[in-house]
Amino acid sequence: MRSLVRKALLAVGLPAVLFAAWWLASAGSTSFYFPPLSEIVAEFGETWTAERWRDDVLPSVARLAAGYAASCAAGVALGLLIGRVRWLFHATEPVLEFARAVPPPVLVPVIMLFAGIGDGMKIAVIVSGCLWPVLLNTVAGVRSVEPVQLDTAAAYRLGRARTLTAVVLPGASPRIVTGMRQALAIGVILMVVSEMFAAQSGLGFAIVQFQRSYAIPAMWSGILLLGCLGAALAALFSCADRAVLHWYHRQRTEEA
Amino acid sequence: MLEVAGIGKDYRVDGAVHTAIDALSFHVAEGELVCIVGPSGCGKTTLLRMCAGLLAPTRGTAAVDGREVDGPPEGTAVVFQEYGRSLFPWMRVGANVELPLKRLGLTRAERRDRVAEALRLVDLEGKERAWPWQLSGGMQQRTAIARAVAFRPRLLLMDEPFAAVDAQTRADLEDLIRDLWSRLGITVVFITHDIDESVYLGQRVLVLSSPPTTMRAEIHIDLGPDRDQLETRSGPAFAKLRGQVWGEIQAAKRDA
Amino acid sequence: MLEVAGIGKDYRVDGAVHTAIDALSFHVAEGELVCIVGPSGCGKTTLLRMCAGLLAPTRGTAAVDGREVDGPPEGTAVVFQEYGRSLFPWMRVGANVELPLKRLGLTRAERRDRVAEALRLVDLEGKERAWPWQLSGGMQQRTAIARAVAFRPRLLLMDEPFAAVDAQTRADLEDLIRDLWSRLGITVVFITHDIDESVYLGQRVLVLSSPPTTMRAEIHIDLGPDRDQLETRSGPAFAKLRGQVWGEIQAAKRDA
Amino acid sequence: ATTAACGGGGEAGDGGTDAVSVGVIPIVDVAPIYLGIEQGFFASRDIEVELTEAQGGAAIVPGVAAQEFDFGFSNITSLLLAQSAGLPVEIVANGVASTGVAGEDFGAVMVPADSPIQTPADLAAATVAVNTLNNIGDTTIRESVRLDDGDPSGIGFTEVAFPDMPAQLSAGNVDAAWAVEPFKSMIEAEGGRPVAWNYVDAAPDLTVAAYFTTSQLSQEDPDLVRRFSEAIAESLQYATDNPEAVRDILGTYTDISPDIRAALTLPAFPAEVNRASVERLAELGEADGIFENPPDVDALLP
Amino acid sequence: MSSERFHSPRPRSKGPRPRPVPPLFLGAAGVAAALLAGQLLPLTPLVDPRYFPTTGAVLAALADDLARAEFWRALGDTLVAWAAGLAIAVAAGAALGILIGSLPPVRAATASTIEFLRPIPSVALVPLAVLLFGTRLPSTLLLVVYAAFWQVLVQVLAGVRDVDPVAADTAKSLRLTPWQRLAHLAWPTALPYLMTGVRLAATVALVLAVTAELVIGSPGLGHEIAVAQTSGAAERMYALILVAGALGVAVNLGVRALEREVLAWHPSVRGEAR
Ligand SMILES: Nc1ncnc2c1ncn2[C@@H]1O[C@H](COP(=O)(O)OP(=O)(O)OP(=O)(O)O)[C@@H](O)[C@H]1O
Ligand SMILES: Nc1ncnc2c1ncn2[C@@H]1O[C@H](COP(=O)(O)OP(=O)(O)OP(=O)(O)O)[C@@H](O)[C@H]1O
Ligand SMILES: [Mg+2]
Ligand SMILES: [Mg+2]
Repeated sequence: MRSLVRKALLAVGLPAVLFAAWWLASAGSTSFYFPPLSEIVAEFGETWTAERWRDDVLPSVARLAAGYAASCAAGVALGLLIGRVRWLFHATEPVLEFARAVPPPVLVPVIMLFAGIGDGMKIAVIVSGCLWPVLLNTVAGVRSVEPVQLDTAAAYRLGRARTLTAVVLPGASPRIVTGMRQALAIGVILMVVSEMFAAQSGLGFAIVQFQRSYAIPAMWSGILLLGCLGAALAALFSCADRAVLHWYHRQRTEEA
Repeated sequence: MLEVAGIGKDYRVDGAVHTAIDALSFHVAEGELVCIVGPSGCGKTTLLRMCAGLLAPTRGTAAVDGREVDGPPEGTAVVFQEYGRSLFPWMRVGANVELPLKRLGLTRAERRDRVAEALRLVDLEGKERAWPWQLSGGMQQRTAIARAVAFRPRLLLMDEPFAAVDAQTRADLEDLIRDLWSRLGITVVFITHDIDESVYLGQRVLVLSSPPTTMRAEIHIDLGPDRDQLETRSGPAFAKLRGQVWGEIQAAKRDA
Repeated sequence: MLEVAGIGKDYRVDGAVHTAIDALSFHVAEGELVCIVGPSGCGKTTLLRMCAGLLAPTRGTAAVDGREVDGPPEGTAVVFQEYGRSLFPWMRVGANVELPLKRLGLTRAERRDRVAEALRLVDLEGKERAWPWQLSGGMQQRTAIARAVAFRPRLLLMDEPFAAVDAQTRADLEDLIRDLWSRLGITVVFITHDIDESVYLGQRVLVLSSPPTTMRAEIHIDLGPDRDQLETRSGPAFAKLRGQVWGEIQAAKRDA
Repeated sequence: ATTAACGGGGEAGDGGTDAVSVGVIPIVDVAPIYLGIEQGFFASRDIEVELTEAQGGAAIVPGVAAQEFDFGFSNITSLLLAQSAGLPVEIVANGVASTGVAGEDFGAVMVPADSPIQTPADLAAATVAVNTLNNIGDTTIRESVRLDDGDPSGIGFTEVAFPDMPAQLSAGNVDAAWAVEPFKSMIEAEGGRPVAWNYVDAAPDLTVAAYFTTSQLSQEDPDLVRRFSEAIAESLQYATDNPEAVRDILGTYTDISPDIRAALTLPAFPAEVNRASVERLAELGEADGIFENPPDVDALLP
Repeated sequence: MSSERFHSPRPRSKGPRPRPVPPLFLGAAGVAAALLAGQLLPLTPLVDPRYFPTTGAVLAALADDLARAEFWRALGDTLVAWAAGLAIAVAAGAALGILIGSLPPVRAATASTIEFLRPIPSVALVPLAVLLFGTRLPSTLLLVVYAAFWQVLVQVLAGVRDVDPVAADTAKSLRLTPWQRLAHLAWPTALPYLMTGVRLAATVALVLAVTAELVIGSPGLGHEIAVAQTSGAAERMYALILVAGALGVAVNLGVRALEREVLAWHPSVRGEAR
């Protein structure tokens, strides 16, 4: 109980301080692009109405969820394959590195050629960014699994599938989870980016619209919302992380 | 059963070639219990890993049942010197012991029985639900032994398996291994640095030289099939054999 | 020097409380060499970690030089049971041994000399540039010992430090420790499961009971300061003490 | 001979040349300023122009607001939006205008050859690509549909960047696309056809875009602003008189291929802002509810 | 550990085992396959060569570009923005990551703030960047650093957490100074994570450098891409993307070489070295 309270205090402490600092620093600001925080907060309530949540925020989050889930699944699957099969690793590396370096603003039109302009495209854009941290971390994790554990699996002839699921996957899981944590924030960013193209609604679309129509306080409120969304998702993620990797974390926090 | 012919291993160390094992040839018959002793760093672990199909020899071959070893042979169990690292930290003790059984086509109940029995044999009754890192060093080592025992291998390769347990437990485990061996007719290759142990356990003791390693001596232990911790060890035959092995090891170290 | 008073440790295991050590009290005088033996899993490592200030006791205290231990006391060196994991894999053997010397204000040359000497003492001359994973198990353990030796601690805590080396090397290392101890006047607490070793090395042997652990016996080893692997071990006094310790351990296990 | 004053800010150098930075979008519309620089219309007024090519208003308007740019190029609706949101911007010179002739304008709503859409009214239930939502494209298209007795409320506007329109149109992801040159020509080259001339429909001789600055600069340095306006006006006149020069200069700052350059429809470059058309755009925008507060056209216009 | 590990049981073969194909060759084969797919795909009805030109057409456009001085200047500008941004992001991310990661209270106190700031897209910051730094290099740098920094930070934070408990105890018992513990324990443990972070950040920095140039119009490859895009010059646009991609590949080669150097001890590298 005490520790829960402590955790909560720690979680809100710094944001509260920063928020207060921002509030004070921006109070009375006349800069068009840096309005007072009080104005942004007032705008927040007005902007993000129930209607907006239904029409913009939730569909965006749904796309984010779909794209994120797809990236994690694909990243882990590909990563296991590439990490275990050495020739495949060498053969695919340059091509993947190439694909990684293509910026979304030029990638999206290409994706639109293949995936149209609907939700499929937006999910594809999210995947195009979220995939990499998961993939890279999975490959790195697979390749750094404790050699004695691999030897154990080999000695008992666990077989490919079981070695993969019972040894390699859990062995690499701390890295995989790191990749997924990375991907979470990138997913939010790409959710916004995807809605800069061929969109009619969505959280990112709304923010871009505010920016274009010079509704600057509303734009800031959107950025705040993105931050809150990211922090909320990260909190959820941490819970999942603690549950899945409890053997990993407990070993490390037990007595320290 | 196990036929080692002119086997040797060179490691590349910073560009230079380090000959760990020069050439070794020996034969272990079906149902035999052979102990291997030798100075620290002479290549016992290397040899074991080559026999287990985990390491490719630089020259020569190991063959199990007449088939050259190029991967872990079926029905082999290995207890690694690095017992701590060979346990999977994401599995509880019970699951660690059970894992190799999963591909044997046993029912869940059979597996559970085997696990419980193996843990009982190594005096870890009721520790199924503990995590490996909640165990003491000796308990971890016994878990690794339990895993091999539960597997009921045809060929059991053990690398200093009792190094981390107290004297009394060690004696118990020695008797356990001899019992399993004589009851189930398995073939055992047992690496140890405890001379008394090698004499007490083995039908034959192979003494390795310092690197570049060759076979220094092969000592037949004619103590008969029935051995007893008190009687056998206190007999004059035991003392003589013990002295013989000790002499060889000292000579091996001196020659280095 | 080291004063342990009513120390005890409870571990929380899946919500339940597991009393590893009930209560232990003993004193180790300055310049004394004390061996601790006890059944596997009785809490030797736990005790050592509490004395080293790495683990907070649940009750009671350990004090070094009259100061209660709440972190590793200055001038202490620990050789861990998990020798393999206590070496830093990113440092070569030489760097691993040198690391603790870096804060002692020695010149580079002095450090190099100490490292070379320590490695020579454990028979690892010329292995400075090897990586830990290029060493055999016994060599890794000797590296960990060399690190402690090079540090020249006032208090040396060793947890089964010779478990992975062959008999001859073990004898040499025993003599090395006795030599360092008598020459430098350091205080040594030595955990072992080898009864002969405990009698040969120690001035006193503490025998622990099975968990919940208490002190089972405290045996004074009146073999005099000069000991010899052949003579001392073959004498009748040694055999008597040996039998005494053995009896206590057996009793400890039986009572469990 | 010119002595370059240090950039950023455009303070008048004493008796020297004013360095002026202008944020533009590298498209057909800004050809006159490139021509004007080439012809020395700015140099002769002691202005040295440095052009920065940005992708759109996201960078240009804040750039001007921060006085990183002295002048910027933007479409009228965007400027109305900025003005209504309280950003002190002022138009200083005309930029580009519709030719005012249906069938010969530089922007139109295009459909593929086999599209069932024949008239603007048919767009009422269609998906129409515009480069930016709630901007000049959709407000004028709605007007086209209204004029053709259609109901614009059912149009599904979708944001697609101009360069992606040909591909999206041919892929069938949108039913129609509001394209400007050179993309209009590209669609035509593939057999697409225009169905609505939204600029023409919105107002006669619609002013589409203009050069603007901040009120602050126009108050602090009215002389510079005046000289800049004159230079632009002269450049626009030159562009109007020399369409071939316009097509040529496109080759220097764009990658438009020579055959498209030769074929594309040039916009009109009148020297003056058509005030009535700006007011019309403001009305259209207000009707569509894109402004938070009604824009003040008087404050915006010079 | 094992140098030449047997993988799974292979069918037995007498005679020498086949020599492994060199990695470079495999990589080249992969690239060739991708280029070939790029050549063939537009010839199928799946995509229209006008919008997705064939490899041949793109390479021809690329050859044109390579002959132009402006192209090289643009490339140089992009590389400067990229390298400077990446250097700042990696240095700051690694330093802060190690610091925050090794101080549990600081870690707990900053976690929510980090998670709040991370998902804010760099592109949403464009107007602010322009406002603060104009359209020149610092603006691009701000966006690049903002995006790349988090990638490094998150990796390093996870890396520091990965410290082996026994190694941590060892360091404690040796009474290493806080600085030594950072340098000899936290840093090496986090290094494999950091390398992945660098690889992620390197491409993110490149992507952002190009994107920022594209949107803001500061000179560089991105600006060239924007010009090609707004002119409908698909071949040239893809040629420039090819260049960006090739930069990514080159960056990766560099990071791999660095990895082989600094991670020589790590299982992922040491297994390969031999
Ligand atoms: N991966 C490796 N790279 C280079 N050298 C190695 C490697 N593994 C082992 N060696 C060397 O090979 C020799 C034999 O090692 P091995 O582990 O087989 O010894 P061992 O007989 O098991 O010793 P111990 O009893 O100490 O465990 C040693 O000198 C060691 O340094
Ligand atoms: N982190 C932990 N969590 C829960 N229980 C633990 C933990 N560490 C140790 N134990 C338990 O405490 C007891 C004592 O463990 P300890 O490692 O001290 O034994 P030990 O005397 O060193 O044994 P060994 O000779 O086998 O190394 C054991 O029963 C063990 O299961
Ligand atoms: Mg070994
Ligand atoms: Mg222990």
